[in-house]
Amino acid sequence: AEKNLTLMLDWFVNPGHGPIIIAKERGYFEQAGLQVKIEEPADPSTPAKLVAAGKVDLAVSYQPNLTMDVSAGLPLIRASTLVATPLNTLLVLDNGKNDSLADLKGKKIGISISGNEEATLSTMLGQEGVKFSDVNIINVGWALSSSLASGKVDAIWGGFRNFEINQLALEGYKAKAFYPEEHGVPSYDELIFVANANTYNKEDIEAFNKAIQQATTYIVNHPSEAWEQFVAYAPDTLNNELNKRAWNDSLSRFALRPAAVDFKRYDDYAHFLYDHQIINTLPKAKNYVPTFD
Amino acid sequence: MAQYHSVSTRLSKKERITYSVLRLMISAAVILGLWQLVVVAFQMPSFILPSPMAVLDRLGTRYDVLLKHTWVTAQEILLGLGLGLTMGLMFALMMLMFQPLKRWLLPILIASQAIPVFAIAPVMMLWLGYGIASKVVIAAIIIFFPVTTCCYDGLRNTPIGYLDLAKTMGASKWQLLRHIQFPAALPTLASGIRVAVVIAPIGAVVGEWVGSSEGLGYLMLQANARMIIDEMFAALFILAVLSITLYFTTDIVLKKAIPWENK
Amino acid sequence: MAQYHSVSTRLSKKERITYSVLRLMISAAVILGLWQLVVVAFQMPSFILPSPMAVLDRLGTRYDVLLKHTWVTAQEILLGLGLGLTMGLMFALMMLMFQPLKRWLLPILIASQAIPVFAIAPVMMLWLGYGIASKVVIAAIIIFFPVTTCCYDGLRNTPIGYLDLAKTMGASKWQLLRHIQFPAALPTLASGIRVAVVIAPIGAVVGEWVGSSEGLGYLMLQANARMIIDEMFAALFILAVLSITLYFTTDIVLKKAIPWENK
Amino acid sequence: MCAKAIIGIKIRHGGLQYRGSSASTLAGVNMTIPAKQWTVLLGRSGSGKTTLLRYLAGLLDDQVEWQGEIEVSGNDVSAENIVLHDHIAYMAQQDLLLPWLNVLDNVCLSSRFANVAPNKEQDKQRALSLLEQVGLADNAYMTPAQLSGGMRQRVALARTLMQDKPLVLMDEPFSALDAVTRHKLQTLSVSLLKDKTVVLITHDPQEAVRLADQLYVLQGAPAQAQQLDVPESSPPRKLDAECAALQQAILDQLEKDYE
Amino acid sequence: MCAKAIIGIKIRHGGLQYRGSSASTLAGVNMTIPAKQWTVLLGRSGSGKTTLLRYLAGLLDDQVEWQGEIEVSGNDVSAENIVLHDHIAYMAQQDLLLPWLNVLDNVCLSSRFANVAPNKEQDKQRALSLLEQVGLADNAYMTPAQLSGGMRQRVALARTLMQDKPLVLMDEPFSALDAVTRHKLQTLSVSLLKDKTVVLITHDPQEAVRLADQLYVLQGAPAQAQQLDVPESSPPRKLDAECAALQQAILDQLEKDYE
Ligand SMILES: Nc1ncnc2c1ncn2[C@@H]1O[C@H](COP(=O)(O)OP(=O)(O)OP(=O)(O)O)[C@@H](O)[C@H]1O
Ligand SMILES: Nc1ncnc2c1ncn2[C@@H]1O[C@H](COP(=O)(O)OP(=O)(O)OP(=O)(O)O)[C@@H](O)[C@H]1O
Ligand SMILES: [Mg+2]
Ligand SMILES: [Mg+2]
Repeated sequence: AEKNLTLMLDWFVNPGHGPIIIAKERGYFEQAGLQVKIEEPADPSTPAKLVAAGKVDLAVSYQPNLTMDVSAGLPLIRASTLVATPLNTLLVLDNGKNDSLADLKGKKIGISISGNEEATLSTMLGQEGVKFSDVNIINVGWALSSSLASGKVDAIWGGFRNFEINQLALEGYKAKAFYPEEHGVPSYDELIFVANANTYNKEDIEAFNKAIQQATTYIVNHPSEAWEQFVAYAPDTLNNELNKRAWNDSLSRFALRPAAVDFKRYDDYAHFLYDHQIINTLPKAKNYVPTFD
Repeated sequence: MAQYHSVSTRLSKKERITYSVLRLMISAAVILGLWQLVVVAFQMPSFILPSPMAVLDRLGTRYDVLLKHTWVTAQEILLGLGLGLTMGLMFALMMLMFQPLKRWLLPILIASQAIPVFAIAPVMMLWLGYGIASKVVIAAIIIFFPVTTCCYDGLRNTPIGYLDLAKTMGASKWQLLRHIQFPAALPTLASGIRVAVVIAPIGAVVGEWVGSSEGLGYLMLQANARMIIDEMFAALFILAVLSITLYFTTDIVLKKAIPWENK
Repeated sequence: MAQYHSVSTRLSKKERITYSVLRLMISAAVILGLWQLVVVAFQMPSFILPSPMAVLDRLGTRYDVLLKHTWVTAQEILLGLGLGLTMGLMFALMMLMFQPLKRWLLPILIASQAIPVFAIAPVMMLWLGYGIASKVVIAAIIIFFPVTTCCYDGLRNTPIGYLDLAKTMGASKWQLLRHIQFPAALPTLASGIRVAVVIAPIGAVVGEWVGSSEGLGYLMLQANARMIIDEMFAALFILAVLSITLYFTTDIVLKKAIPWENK
Repeated sequence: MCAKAIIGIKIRHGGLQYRGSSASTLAGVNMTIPAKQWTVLLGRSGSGKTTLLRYLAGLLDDQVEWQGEIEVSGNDVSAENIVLHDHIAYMAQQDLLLPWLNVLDNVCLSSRFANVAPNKEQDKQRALSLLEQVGLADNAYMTPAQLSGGMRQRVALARTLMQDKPLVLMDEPFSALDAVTRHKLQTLSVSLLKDKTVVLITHDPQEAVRLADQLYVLQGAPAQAQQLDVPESSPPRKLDAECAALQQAILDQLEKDYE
Repeated sequence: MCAKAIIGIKIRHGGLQYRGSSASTLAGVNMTIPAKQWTVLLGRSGSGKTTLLRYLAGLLDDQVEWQGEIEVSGNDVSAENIVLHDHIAYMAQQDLLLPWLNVLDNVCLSSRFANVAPNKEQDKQRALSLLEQVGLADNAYMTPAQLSGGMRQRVALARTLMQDKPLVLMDEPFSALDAVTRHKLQTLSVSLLKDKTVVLITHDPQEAVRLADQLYVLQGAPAQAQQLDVPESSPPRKLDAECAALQQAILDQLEKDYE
């Protein structure tokens, strides 16, 4: 008998969700005995809440946010990893005006609020002697690329390296990226799956992880067939040049072993947040990062 | 001192319709022209404001996708209107029947208007899920305030003479409501419906933004995030056309249904 | 048949104010009670709908931060109201002065209402920057339609007798406008202002959501992202209180300024 | 059916006070409203004319305190047990035609509220013949908005006749009409209501003089009813010297009570 | 100042047609409006009374075609070159008091539109004395909403007097009032407007009989003016047999023109 699982993405379907879509399209979920229903929210903070409330079984979230959520008392655990590296970057236009982070002193940085930007940006800028209070932080919502391209801000934080860089390139702007993990921020998993700490079913998650791993393997082995199948999921919105480029840049980012656990990576990042007073209690990774096969 | 109709009302009906269609088309042309002018004059990059040509082009090439999503949104709007009107009418009836209730409910009404639907959307999602129900409810909530106030004002302000007359004819409370108060409230109700029809689409689109996998709002967000701004504007254009069509259709229907509206 | 006022109007003014403040407070208590009930009855997790107690607590501990952002949003609302009212009045005057213009402008007006501001808000940010200007403009646009229609209706429907009288007294077109048409339009204008005051805060907050670095909307986003939901609701609560206060203040001011409003 | 009932009323020491009001509106009112006659009530604005009429129509039962006696006499054996409210038709200054019904449906309005299921076809025939009597046979399927003020008030008259109640209460029914239309409608009403007991409120001394079998002026605060003599001739009267004199007398008397 | 000007008007073969209308409203109207007298216009609804008055007041210049002659005669040497519109005050059925001004400011309204800078203090004194003449000295600082219908129309009268124009055009100024108030206001108007040339429209034959120095009935389509004889006595007349007879005659004549 198949089990029904509801999976809520962090946002609308995009190439970062490749393994999920491929697992669904190629029937890996069914082979694992799962019937997975995919939902797409517009606000990335909703899915985790709904998992915590028991309304959906699994959700795509981010490692920093999981730590913040757990610290705030939400009953969540990490189930597996989707993308095992950071994707966030600090982007500037490659026009010679901002060649180093030090040049951003007194400038405007557009962000899409995710909760940990203060910690990350102050660390990155601090390495080059710029204080957080020396820059002007502006929430630009989802208009990251266009605010940068139109010159309304000098840098953007919150864009993904596989996505925004390509987007800007397509509009004819060359972007320069500063990677947080190269500027003093602990490395972390950008996209992870979370489940409810009290009600999660170990077998289901293991089956799910297996399907995701199969899909990732397929994608890595057959990138262009996988692209065709990915696009077939929602041709109305997925089939375009931007997604194609983003797809290619995502290939190397998918976690090859979704279930693999690295407590230290979680504890280091939690410390980082705690030190910057983003969270008031320090959760222990072993309490919210259970191991699955 | 009677106010006499202007010459235009003495035109035949057919002529009048032709004229207003013509006028609508010319207005549209003027708007498009201005838009193109802005694009050219300010050298707008296409990710800020695409040219109308690009948008029309998009409408042509993607009409099948756009139509599919339009149909979804249209359903949400219509169901939302149905629900909102029913709720508003019932609420107004309650306030009418239990007079003292009114003073307590008014602040709730205003608060319901003051809290952005966006903010309570997660709660709504939790209760209603990601299907059509949540969009319908959001559209209904957004029109609830104007509909309720209009219904209530209409029902409450029945000319006292009508009530006296019907009472001396032996009408019961229920007959008064059905034969006198309700029909007498229709003109005021109609203005509530006109407002509702203009804002209900906003509710549906906001609902789609909060979470959905189809509809014009979904399409717009998608297109926006992908910087395919001409597609976003195409969806926006359809939405505007949808709203305006809905408004004028409703207007015509209401005028036919309530011919005594403007004395 | 004259309609006689109910007993309540025969109370002294002071009593009436006391009563309505009392009623407001009881309503507030009822709303809070209902809220608590929902939380308990549906076992709402606190990260979706926190209990009123938690929110009030947050209000107490974070009042300084909240106040700072409230002040920003309040400024945006007030400036937006000012701009929107001015624009609406000018637009209405134009339609009045150049009658034929009206038929061309009406579709623009309805379209301006039909296009959700949300959708063009991001574009607006790119034009006007992320400062206060963009929020003011969004708030102004959102109130533009009701204000303009009310202004126009008011200016146009001056009783013809007033105009006749002033004309026989030798009034010029400009004097007619200033001494007759404008004051005669005030009551209708007032209902436009009442609506505007209720929806302007939504415009400001939407503007903040789309792009800003301060204000209640910004605070809400940030609290939401950090999962400090009680702070988000505290901001929401302040927003609702702000709207309601604005509404009742405006109502009182308008009643004082236009005592002849209700005959 | 009470079509054959004929009703007269005697009010003795009538007094009336609105609840929540500190002063009485009427006190010590003595009036005789004889069956099948026109009793006309005059009085300055606010003297309580409408109040008295609405009380008789049962529209004020929950808003006022009433003192005194109302004696209903009729040709019916059970006259004493009659519930007055059930035998009344009401006509006001406004025609009160419902704009969403056509003329015929407006005339038939009362059958919608009847306790017994109405005989539609029969009602319709009767309504049409009444419309013919008021001279509007051709307008039965028009909406009220298409009629002039005088025509509308004639429809209201037909509606009142349709109710076929022995007692007709009229609150300034002609005062919104111009002089000529008013004059014609007065004549018409007298002829069509000749079998009814009519109580008519008016502000117009000339109207009172033309139509009254009995003439009362409500005066003072709280108001009392004072009876005036009317010419011998039977209404509707032509204007002659006697009428003119009475009219002038009424004007002079009323002016005293004014401001 | 034209306070001392006295104006009479003769209309010869006057004809009038609304632009865009297919039929004339007035045709072949001959009327004499003598200086310092009351000329009363009667006629069925829609016969064109208001149209004629508004034309004389210059309110229809861009909406109608006028044919015929209007001769203005005055005591002034330059009477022929007079622009009629500048010498007119207008009173309508509604009192037209502006609700946002108090009584005194309403009376002084015309000075807001004056070409010369008004002398505020002097205007105020004059307005107050006029208010005293109409019996409202105590109400100068009230708002119109606080006054009764009769009081409001008296304020309108004071406002008209304040304009101090030789020709006063009145369109049913008393018809919204009850009979007694109307009677009192007629008397008051006659005494206060004794130096003015007055054109009065009315629907009420009794009013016409009481006030007319000249009596015209507009009749037919397009309407013509027909003159009727009035009693010898000077207005305001007491109601007597002669008046009653004339009134009945007018009613009979007007009824012919009705429906
Ligand atoms: N519901 C009410 N509550 C308290 N007082 C009332 C009420 N209705 C009427 N009155 C008072 O009763 C008095 C008589 O009013 P009513 O309407 O009967 O006068 P009327 O003679 O019909 O006047 P009009 O000639 O203006 O129609 C007035 O002083 C009025 O203020
Ligand atoms: N602006 C207009 N355009 C066309 N026809 C008009 C206009 N104004 C009035 N009329 C017509 O002119 C005729 C005379 O109207 P007017 O208002 O002068 O009548 P009246 O004698 O004053 O009627 P009442 O007694 O009802 O006041 C009417 O048939 C009316 O329809
Ligand atoms: Mg009355
Ligand atoms: Mg007229």
